[in-house]
Amino acid sequence: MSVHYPALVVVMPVVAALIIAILAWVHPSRALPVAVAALAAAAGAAAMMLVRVLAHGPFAYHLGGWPPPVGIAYEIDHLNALVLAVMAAVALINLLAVWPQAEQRFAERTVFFYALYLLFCAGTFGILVTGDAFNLFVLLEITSISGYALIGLGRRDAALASLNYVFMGTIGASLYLLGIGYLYLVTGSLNMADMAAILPRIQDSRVVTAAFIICMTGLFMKMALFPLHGWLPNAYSQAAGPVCSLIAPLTTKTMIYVMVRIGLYVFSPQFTFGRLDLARAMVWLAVMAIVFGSLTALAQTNLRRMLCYVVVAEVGYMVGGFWLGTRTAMTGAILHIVNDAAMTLCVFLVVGTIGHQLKSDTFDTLRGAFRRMPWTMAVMVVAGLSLIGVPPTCGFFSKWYLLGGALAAGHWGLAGALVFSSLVNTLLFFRIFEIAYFEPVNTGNYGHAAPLRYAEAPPAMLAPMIAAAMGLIVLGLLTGEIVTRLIAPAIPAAIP
Amino acid sequence: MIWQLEIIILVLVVVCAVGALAVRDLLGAAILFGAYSFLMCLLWAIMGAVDVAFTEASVGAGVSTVFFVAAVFRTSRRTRD
Amino acid sequence: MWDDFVRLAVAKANYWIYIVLMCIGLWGMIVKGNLVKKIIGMNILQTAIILFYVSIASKAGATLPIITHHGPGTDSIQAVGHINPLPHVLMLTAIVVAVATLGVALALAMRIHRDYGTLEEDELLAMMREK
Amino acid sequence: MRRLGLITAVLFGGLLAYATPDFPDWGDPRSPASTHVSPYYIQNSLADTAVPNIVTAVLADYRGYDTMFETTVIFAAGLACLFLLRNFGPRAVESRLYRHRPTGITLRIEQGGDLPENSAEFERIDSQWVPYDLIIRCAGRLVLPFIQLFALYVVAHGHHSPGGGFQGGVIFGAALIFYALSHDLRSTLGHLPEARSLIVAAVGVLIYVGTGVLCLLLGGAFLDYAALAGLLGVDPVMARSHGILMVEIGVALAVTTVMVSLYYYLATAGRLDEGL
Repeated sequence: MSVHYPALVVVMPVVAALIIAILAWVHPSRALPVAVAALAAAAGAAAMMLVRVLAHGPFAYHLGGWPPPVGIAYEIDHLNALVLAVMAAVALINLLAVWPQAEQRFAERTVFFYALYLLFCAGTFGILVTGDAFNLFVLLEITSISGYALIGLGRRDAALASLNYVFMGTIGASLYLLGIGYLYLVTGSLNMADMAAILPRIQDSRVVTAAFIICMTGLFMKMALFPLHGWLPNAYSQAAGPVCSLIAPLTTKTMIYVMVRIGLYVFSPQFTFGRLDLARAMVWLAVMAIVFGSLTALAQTNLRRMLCYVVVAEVGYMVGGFWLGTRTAMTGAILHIVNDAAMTLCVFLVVGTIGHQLKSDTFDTLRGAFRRMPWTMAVMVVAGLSLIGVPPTCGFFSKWYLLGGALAAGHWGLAGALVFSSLVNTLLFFRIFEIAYFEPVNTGNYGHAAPLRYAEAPPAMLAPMIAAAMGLIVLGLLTGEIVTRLIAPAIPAAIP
Repeated sequence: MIWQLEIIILVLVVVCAVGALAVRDLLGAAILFGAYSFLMCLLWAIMGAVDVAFTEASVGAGVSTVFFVAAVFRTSRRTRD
Repeated sequence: MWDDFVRLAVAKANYWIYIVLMCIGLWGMIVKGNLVKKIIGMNILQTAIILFYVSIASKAGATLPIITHHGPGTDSIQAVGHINPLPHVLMLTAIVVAVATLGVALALAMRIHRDYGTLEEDELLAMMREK
Repeated sequence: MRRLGLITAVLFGGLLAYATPDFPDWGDPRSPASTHVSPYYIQNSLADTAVPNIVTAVLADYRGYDTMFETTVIFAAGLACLFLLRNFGPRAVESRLYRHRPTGITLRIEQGGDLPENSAEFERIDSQWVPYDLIIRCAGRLVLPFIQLFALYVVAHGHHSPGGGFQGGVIFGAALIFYALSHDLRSTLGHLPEARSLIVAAVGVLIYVGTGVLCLLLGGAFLDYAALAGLLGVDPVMARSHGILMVEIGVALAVTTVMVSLYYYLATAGRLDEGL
């Protein structure tokens, strides 16, 4: 059975989603155990694949038994084994943490929420392991469609935000599909490795250049890189809490992974960083994304909206690190994909819990939160420190690599932006801590002090959240291992 | 493969696409979109993509149009552009 | 010069039309204020891409990708004699994806209409600002 | 916004036009797209799978995994519409309209009033009832069986002619939608209730995924139908052909029911009471 893990990791959530869709009409209460079991099994399979890659190196799985250029192949290597393991864990932890909220929030719809959740996860896992460019598009659409539905049933303006996301997402996916069509036109293949073998021979064709630009533009739309980020803040801040802490860690990070995969393994690094002089412009775009995201985050009065702009800035980190095209910066960017997924999970879980327990997520409601929800706020502190970049949390290490890479490449703009963003994050989070710890609790309408209710989340929600916070520190402590054993072999030798 | 026919269809496809976006009545736009899909399906049939044409005839010209009409019926026909 | 241009225009006629359609779809999605119009634009965009793929597949002088003679003698099947089937397969999937997206988009549009009573983008934005 | 749209469209068109001169000519049989992988399909699909329609062979076997997710996408769309539109709350019971058949008098029964639904003389009608739809009804009744039969033919004959599970499923779904349009939504819901429809959709996708898992359990790769040879008692080539038929049936079931469900939700805005 162990050879089948690459297929199973994607198929198990799909099967569970189908079973849940049937159970919904018969035994709605059995849906949750099925969902948890499927995600746990998928996470287990992902972990086993990581172990196998560490022990024996990359391996492939031929779906339908057809070898690659003819059939579809899943290719597991150091890069996607690492990202997959973390994403699977994120999806599992999030489900464990949010199900009580979801049952309250969605009522009769909860069962379908689980089914869509699983389909979303299946799509994401599939994107991470697939070695076929068109298969990636299909999986991308699974993820998108379930994502649109999940976001669409959120707060007041959620449907509009979601429809905007539909438009942007569809343009992005269509552009990706068109780019793949261009590549198919000149290579005749859809398999990524096969394309990579053919492309160096025809690099000078205008079609290849156009394909590269179209593909990347599509991915930039999907990952919400400034100035194509328009859909993200609305969609994430309007989504319901349980949905937000699923989609925020997975969507943008997966798209950045796809960018890395396409940029390094379909097009050669020489092409990506050398052919078009695009790399330099992209780094500056990333710098603008970081500065814009940070400054806008500073102007927000709503916790969730503020974090959305922090996400926009974080996308800039990874894009900037990738397009610098040096080994250190690339290491930082890949490490940050993983770390950012974990950090985003953590903060959005906290915000979701605060929103659920205190019924609001403006800064004002945070007054006295440290006394009302000590454990939740402790998790918030860990996540905040990680986003700022304080050791030993994982955020510090990826930022360190990114900063080192920027300085070594002599790109002062990116280095400056990284430092600036860290400072802004410090400001943002210490402002939250200050409000939550020091500011007096709101006085009631008639001058009475409102009673300070203890509003800590139930243990069922708290435990996964604390596990996620521990995960941040564990990831930080494991940085050395991850970098030397997983990321170093994943970066092609052609990168200086 | 009569090339005159193909050119006519190509032109009509573009006309229907522009028409579907330009018409100031959503029901009309939905119907024009159906016509667009159907012409597209003819084009593909001419080009030998019979399976694709078949699918587009049933999906694009058939079911999609019904969905559009249903949505317009349940929302509003009015549009300002 | 002119001959070159004509040759280019005729030899790639379908490719030019698909570019025109894609631009129309994209333009419609950005410029049109009505949400249903935007959804129509989105569909035109997707259909244009399908046209592009189908154009890739065509081969001059080839027949349908269905093998008509049965039994032994399958060795004689020539690849040049049949249209490339792979893009057709991909586009079947793309059509399905398009109709799925259409369904979800229309469902969202109906929710919006239920909440706000309008589908015009500027009116929606004005309402959002008011609240 | 207008200017932005125009500029984007023109820029984008410019990029595409820039690349077009480097395309292989339209219909050029020597283009890379026609010479690298696709000849394999054309030359070997009959020998590998015993399916003359190459598109079906590639769709359901060589790239069957894509098609599995294509079906899942459709299923996800059905779920998404249900999730977004379905009214779960207590159904807002407005007044109902009943028509007395012999006299043609219409009664409005307010909430709380009682009238047996199955009364022989009264029929429930939609609020926008069209009185003389006799022709549409009869024509519908006449055409429907043939459409459905054709849909089944398309599913079953997808191996040899254009068509297959998806097309057949859409046609069958369209037939049911046509029934709902020519009669009314309640009678369609009577034949295919919402819950049954979605369960069948899930079962359809499960047939597809289950075939894949079965292959896996029998020792092949996921969706490697050749592994079914022992179970079906045929040689691996025929096993592939049968495997394709199995998944096509799954696709047809899923697509039919999802199309109908999408119509249910979109046409009633999630209330599932009155159709178009």
